[in-house]
Amino acid sequence: MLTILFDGIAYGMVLFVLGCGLSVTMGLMNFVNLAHGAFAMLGGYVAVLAMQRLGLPFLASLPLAFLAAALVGVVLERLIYRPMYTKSHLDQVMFSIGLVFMAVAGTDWLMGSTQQFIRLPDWLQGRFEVAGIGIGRYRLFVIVVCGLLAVSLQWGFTRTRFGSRLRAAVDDARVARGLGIPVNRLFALTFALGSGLAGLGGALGIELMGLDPTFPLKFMIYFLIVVTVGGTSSITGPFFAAMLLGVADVVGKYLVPQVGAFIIYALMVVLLITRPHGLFARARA
Amino acid sequence: MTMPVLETRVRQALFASRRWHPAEIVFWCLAFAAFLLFPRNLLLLNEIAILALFALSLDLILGYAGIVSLGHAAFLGMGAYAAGLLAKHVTADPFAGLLAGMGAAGLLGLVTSPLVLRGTDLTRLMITLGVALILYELANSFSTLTGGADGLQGIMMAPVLGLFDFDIFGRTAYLYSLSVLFLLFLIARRVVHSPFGLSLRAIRDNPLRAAASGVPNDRRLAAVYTLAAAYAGAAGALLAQTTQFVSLDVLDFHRSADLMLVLIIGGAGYLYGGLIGAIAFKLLQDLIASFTPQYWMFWIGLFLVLFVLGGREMIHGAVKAAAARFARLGKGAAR
Amino acid sequence: MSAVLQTFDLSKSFGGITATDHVDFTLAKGARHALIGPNGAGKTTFVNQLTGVLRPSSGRIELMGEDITRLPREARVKRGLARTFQINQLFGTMTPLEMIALVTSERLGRGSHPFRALDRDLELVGQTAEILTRFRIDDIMDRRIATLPYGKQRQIEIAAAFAARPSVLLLDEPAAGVPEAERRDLMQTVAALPDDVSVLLIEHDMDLVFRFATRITVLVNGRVLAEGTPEEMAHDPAVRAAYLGEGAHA
Amino acid sequence: MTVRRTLLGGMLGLALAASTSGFALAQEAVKIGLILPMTGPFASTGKQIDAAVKLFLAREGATHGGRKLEVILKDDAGNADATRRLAQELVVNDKVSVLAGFGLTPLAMATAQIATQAKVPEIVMAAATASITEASPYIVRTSFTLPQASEPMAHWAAKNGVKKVFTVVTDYGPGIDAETSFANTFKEAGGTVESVRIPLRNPDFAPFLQRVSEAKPDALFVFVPSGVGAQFMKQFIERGLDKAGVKLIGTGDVVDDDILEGMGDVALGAITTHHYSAAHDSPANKAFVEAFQKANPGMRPNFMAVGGYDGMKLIAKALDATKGDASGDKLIAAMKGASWESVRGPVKIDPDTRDIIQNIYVRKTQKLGSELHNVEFETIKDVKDPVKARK
Repeated sequence: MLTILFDGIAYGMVLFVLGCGLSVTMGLMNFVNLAHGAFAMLGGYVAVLAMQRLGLPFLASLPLAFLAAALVGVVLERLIYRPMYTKSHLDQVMFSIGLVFMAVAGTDWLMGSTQQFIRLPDWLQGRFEVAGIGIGRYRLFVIVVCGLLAVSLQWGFTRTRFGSRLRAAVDDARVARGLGIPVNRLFALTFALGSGLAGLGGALGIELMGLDPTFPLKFMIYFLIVVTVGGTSSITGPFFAAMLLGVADVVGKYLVPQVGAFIIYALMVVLLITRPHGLFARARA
Repeated sequence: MTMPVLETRVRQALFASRRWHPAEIVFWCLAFAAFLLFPRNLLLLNEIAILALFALSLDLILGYAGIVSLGHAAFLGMGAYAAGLLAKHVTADPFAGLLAGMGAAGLLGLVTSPLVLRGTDLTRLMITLGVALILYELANSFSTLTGGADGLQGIMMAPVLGLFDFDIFGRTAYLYSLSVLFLLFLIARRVVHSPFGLSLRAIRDNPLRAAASGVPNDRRLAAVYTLAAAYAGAAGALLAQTTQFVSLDVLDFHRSADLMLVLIIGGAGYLYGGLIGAIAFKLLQDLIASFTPQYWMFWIGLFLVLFVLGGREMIHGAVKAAAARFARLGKGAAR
Repeated sequence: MSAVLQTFDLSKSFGGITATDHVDFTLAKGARHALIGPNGAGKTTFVNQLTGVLRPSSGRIELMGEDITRLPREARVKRGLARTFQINQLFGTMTPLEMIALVTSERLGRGSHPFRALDRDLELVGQTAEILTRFRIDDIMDRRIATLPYGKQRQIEIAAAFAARPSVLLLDEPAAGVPEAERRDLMQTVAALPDDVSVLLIEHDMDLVFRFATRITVLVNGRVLAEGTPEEMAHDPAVRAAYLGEGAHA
Repeated sequence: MTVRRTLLGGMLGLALAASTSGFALAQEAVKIGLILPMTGPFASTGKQIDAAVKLFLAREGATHGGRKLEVILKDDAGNADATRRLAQELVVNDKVSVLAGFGLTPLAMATAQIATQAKVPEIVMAAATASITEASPYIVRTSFTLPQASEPMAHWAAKNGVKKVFTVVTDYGPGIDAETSFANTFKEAGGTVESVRIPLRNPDFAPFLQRVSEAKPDALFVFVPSGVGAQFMKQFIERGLDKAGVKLIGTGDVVDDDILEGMGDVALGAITTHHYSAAHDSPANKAFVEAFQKANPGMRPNFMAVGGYDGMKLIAKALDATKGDASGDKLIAAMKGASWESVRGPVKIDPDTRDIIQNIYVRKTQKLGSELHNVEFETIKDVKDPVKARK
């Protein structure tokens, strides 16, 4: 039972890294970027290519996945995302679905439609037991990496100048601009960071969720659940939402596999009805 | 201005918005003429008519009441399965199936309407999506009833009105679907120009003021959500009857997403948006798919991106100019 | 003079902040009553409770003797309580004609009718036309509201509230943001409201308040500081200290 | 003068066409409507079959029974409504003589009615639910049926000391098919079975594998759509189930040749039963695999490709037999009982069920040189679809 809890946490951690970038960009720019998964996929493919073609070790390919996704994120933000900020939510949804379609078909064309795989280094394979709890090495690795990320993100968000400016801009971009905060640059940076995190999550998630060109479509729903349930104004909200979903999904499927498919959707609907502004949202006028 | 004069002007102004525009008449004439003009493409036309009805349904809630939805496929699927099961187990009459589809989907709409009354756009998108996903899983789980992933097999339809059998060329199918679309369109057209329709627009424009003007927002939204659900159910029923088959795909996410695209392409809030969008979407899909079967998704995506980035104004501008020319022509002919 | 609108011990707090603090208030029939107070005194919060936008934490609201504390917004409108908003709340895509027609159709109970054509409804047409003339917006009735100048929009805001034929009309800063040139028009509109409508005016503009009101309530920190005729209020030392003293009107 | 001659020639031609249909038929190509998922989650199926069909035309020529084969490829993206409409359009507008392809069961089912109505043979090249061929008398299958592949697995397991099996299948038609046929056969052979089903959209297998791990079975029987097989295998190893002595068994879908190489060593040792492996040891297959890889660098032919190749072979054989007459009833009659030496071994179309009779091989995933392959080590000859055989 504890093993399954552990599995769920690892799964939730990956969901968090994948989704938290989306929640920040959504909170900051009020932009519904359904194409977030495409950045995650990009990171995943970069990691796969780095390992297969360049022969890089797994650990070296992770930062590469982050950088590649962040770079593409910043370029796209400059070029095509910026004009979208002022448009309606619906336009943004359409726009980003269009991007997803292009990413899916483009990846299919470039990389083929098959599943991609990576080979983990030996020290990350297999499992060991502690007090009767089976612990997968890779899952432990994921928990440690994502845990550190979450802590440093939370620290960066609450303790640094960048973080306080970011929070100010999320609260009210106009006022922040008036205070001399370079909101546009902040947008670009945040977008890059969010995309990069997605890329990293994509690379980390290959082992747990697989990777093929339909990735952005398949997991769009999961990211969105994390964001809508977690709210868009903090790091802790999406974190707990991702944990909750990860654990509920895994434990639920373990205990009652018959209704496994319904659990997260039902959970999402219930949460949204009872807390329409997210689990940890501050009351807004 | 004296009162009687003003009253007349008020009446005229109110009448103007619901008057039949010549371009509308041309549109429907063309739709029916397509039966003779494109005898090789009746199946595609049938799909367009069904998608148009489905889009009309979304337009009722999105364009007129401002409710966004990423789960409209739930109602399409409900209608399709209800009509399919009725035909398989009870009666093969098409109209009975149509009513069953509308009824079942409408009921689902009524039951789920409280869920979409609250929250922001984003919450609504997610909740509708969640409902559709749950329905999808339910349909998959109850495979003894629905056929699960194999689809609902063995639907045999009786002839429409006892006269017109569903043929392999899609002749009956297209005329049947188009007639249902036209009829439901007429009803929708009346509804949006009624006091009820006006109150929906009021809620969409400004819910705060609508309530302060005496509009019971929640009840009206629930009513139109139910109506739209029934419309989507009708589209589902038509789909089940004309293809004599229902697959889980009717409940899939991409149905809802495509539908949004259709309405965005055509423009929401004037009833014809869904119809025009459906035509454009299907033709585009068909065209691109015949060029590059593998990668049509890419081109659709590119089209969408460009469309939102700035192409829409161009296209809608062109449509408006064309409509204006039609109007002038129409008036010229009338004189 | 009988009361049309009364609150009893009305309170509202957000978290730790008390925005409305045990307010007992009475609006008399046919009154021209002004509610004034410095920024943040809780005027708008008070109005929002009266109209049902906010639910009071405790206390009671009565409209013509009926307890309406828990009624939804639209039900209060049906019972004769209409309002305007501090910031225009209009139907941007509609024409003034459509907006007035909407309010009229709701008042006549037509709103849930899905098939009737608006122009065939002579009662609706007549009453809509009457409002359009009364508020002198008949010349612009065909234009999209969003494209009209601000002063006109302000007029429509009042016209739309009045079209509900209220017995109590709450005007929340009707002159706010209206340029000087269009102000006179607006003043006339307010002054010309029929006598059988009881009016509660929430306003910053002291000119308007003293020209219009026969009775004034001063709200400070969510509490009623004083109430009386304009004359009394102008000379009340507490009011002067707390409010007027701060330098006329901000 | 010239005008008159051409006119005369034309009339003569018409007259000839009317009298001897053979002449006109030779002029006209036989159109084959190939409907495949070329996009969407099942695109890999479409690509394999498409490549195989092209390879067939290149290797064995496009003219059979005196008539040229013309393939019209359509993409249904795995969407049943689209399949049905495309089939209908192909029949009505393009006047195809044969419909082929069908990557998934619902796609094949959706088209059954059209095949019956239009009397056009429907060649199922991939979909594997047993009941498909019963949906229309015009359906012929060149792939396999799931019970056909999974029952031999149950026999093999029972014979080789496996007492307790845990089955894990994806919760949709083919998965349930595989589960029931395996479980029933294995129970009859005296074993015990526990089962769990995985939802279609499921990213993480941890909860299901954990149940397996706690049940401590001798073997785990798995059926998942071929795309997610690798994921499953990895987590199987990660959870240490292999070390706990649980054998991984299943139908060949989970160790699909198309993705086997990418799975890596986690696939090693899996025991599967299937009708085709790219490593099948025969000269014909070697040549086939070589030609396939030459035409499609980086791809390895899998069982989908063989289904597509043999589907074309069947059409060609039928046309040979009818001497170019492509009317549906004649083709179907010619297809019934047809047999040939496929690259997978000898195959025959069962004249009663129109389903394929073929050898099923028991294979073990091993390294051949540097590449992973499913190496066949036992052959069960001439297996009919057991579900229909029992009827």
